[in-house]
Amino acid sequence: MNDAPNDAPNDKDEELIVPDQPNPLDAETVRAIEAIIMVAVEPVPSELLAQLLEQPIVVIDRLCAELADAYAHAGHGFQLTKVAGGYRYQTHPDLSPYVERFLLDGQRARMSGAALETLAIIAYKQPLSRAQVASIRGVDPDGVIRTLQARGYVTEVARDSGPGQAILFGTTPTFLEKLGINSLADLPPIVEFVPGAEVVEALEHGLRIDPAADARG
Amino acid sequence: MNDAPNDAPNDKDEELIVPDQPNPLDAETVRAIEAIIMVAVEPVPSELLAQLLEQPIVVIDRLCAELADAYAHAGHGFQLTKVAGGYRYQTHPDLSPYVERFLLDGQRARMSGAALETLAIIAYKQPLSRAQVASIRGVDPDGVIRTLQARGYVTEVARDSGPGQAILFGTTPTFLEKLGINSLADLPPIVEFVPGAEVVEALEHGLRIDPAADARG
Amino acid sequence: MAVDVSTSVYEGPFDLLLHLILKEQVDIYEVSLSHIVDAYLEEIERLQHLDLDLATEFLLIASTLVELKARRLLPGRDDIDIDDELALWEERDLLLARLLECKTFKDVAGVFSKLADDADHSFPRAVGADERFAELMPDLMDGVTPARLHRAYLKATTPKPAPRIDLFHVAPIRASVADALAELIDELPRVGRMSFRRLTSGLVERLEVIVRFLALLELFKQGLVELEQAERFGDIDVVWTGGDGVLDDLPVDDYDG
Repeated sequence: MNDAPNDAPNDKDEELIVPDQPNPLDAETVRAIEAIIMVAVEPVPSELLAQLLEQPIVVIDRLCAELADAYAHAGHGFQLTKVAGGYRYQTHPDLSPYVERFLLDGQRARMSGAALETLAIIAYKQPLSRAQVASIRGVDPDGVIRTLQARGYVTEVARDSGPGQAILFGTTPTFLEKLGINSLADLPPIVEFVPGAEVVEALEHGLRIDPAADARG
Repeated sequence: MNDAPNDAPNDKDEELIVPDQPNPLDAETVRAIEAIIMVAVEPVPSELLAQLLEQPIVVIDRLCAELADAYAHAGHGFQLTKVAGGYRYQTHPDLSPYVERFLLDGQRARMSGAALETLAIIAYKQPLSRAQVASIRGVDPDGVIRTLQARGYVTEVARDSGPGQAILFGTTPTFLEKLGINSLADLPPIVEFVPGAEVVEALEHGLRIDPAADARG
Repeated sequence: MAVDVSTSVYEGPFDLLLHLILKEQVDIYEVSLSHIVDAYLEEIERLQHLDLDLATEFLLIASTLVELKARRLLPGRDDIDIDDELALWEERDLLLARLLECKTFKDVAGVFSKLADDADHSFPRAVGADERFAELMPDLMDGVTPARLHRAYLKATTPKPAPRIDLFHVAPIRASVADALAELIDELPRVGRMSFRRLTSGLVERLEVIVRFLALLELFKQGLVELEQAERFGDIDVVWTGGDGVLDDLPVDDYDG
């Protein structure tokens, strides 16, 4: 239990979190745990934290338990909980009415163009990795994929067999249901573009006389 | 400043966060702010929080500022920041090595010099057309603008009222997020960058028409 | 005169000009263009490959310098019209203003770079609510149909056009369009019909293809060829319709706006 923040003067910031662990390594580890869990979409298993932070699993579990206690003691609106074998932040149950109000009123309900394109690429090309989506869209799709994943439209379906074992994404049954189709075969078929289109287009664009050129005269 | 957790016994959890605000309404509001921002996928504007929590915007902004201070003071691995007009949780910058290790593809693409310069022009001069960008950079900005558009940093904000109705570009909230700033007002004033007299003089010298130049040859 | 420009500095024509004027203390009226060209060629050599963008930007700045220099070298400068003199000053002031503006935003870009680098060290939480709130999550797919998804896929996968090369850049090699015209006029009447792809198959540089295309458009404008495209994005067929007569002195439009 961490109800000791009053015992010692707080000359070190970290001590407020783990006051009985003056070891600075732990302070760094605790802060790294907080950072990693903060950005994780799925609960982060102790084993993964242990591996990333090069600490024994028991240390990770102890630090997470202390952290959870510290949050509870400080009365934060969020909790650190262990679910499905991993740690994650979630909102305190007594604040659910506010969260519900936010989810109902506060969120933009429209799918962005970027999200729709990413979803389309995953739907037609699955299974594929983030990097593959990026190479098609030319943009880092990380945030978008996370959103789509959070909504349950796409999910991790496999791991790449190559080095690095990249996560491969695919669409979910929820996605089919929302789209009102039975299977991916019901999507309009794709006719691959022949290369050359962009050359023609570039040439056509290149022949437009830019007003900027006029300004030089 | 929130360095007062040692001053009073913590019979109320919330007091650790806002010790100088014993108003329980504020404690509840603060906890609700934490919960809402925790489930948001993009920065939450003060106005929205104010509306959902039925508090004046100034109160929300004050509480968020205090909360951010409290997190910083406690040395957490995460921060509460105001970016692109809203509040969000983000990881503390000094933990980026751990977070990047976790996210694997966490490294962001760096922008080229051309992209940064074009972005700078658009940020300060918006709304403006391609031709106007070209006249400043002296280079056709088409490819660069398209890249910036694809990344979501700039967008078409209007059409020129003149003949041709050129597309006018401006920056997006994503741009503000990319730079980690709250609004365009946070950018340094452009006058600070206007070259000094010696540069002007050097340029003038280089471009002079004065026949005296002949004498130097 | 040694022009020692690194690639990161060598971004655009104004960069070069700024560099020349500020770093090398160069009076552009004294600059030997051949020196600049030599320095440029050395730079290209060092880069190991020809970057078309750099090349065109260089041509642009070189032509600007030639233009300014030419004004100095014009015969009868003593009789120069006061209006011309004023125009020259005006042009020079305009150039100065643009250089100052260019430098300003170059410096601002440095600040942006720093801000972005700092911001890149923090990662935002964008996780959303947990499953307890699943039924309250807005249905993002509301209004998304298979057809919309299909369109989005096509939009995402349609090759993005290569960076545009417009006449702003091509202008300095205007003479080549006339050359290309001459070649086409020699070749097309003999073959009658040929695809644009084949017509340009022997060309290595993108610029050459573009110049060919310009020449072809010129012929089209003159009513000497027909262009046919059987399908969207398909090959363009070029058909000679100009007869067998020898064509001399075909008027070529001045592309410089």
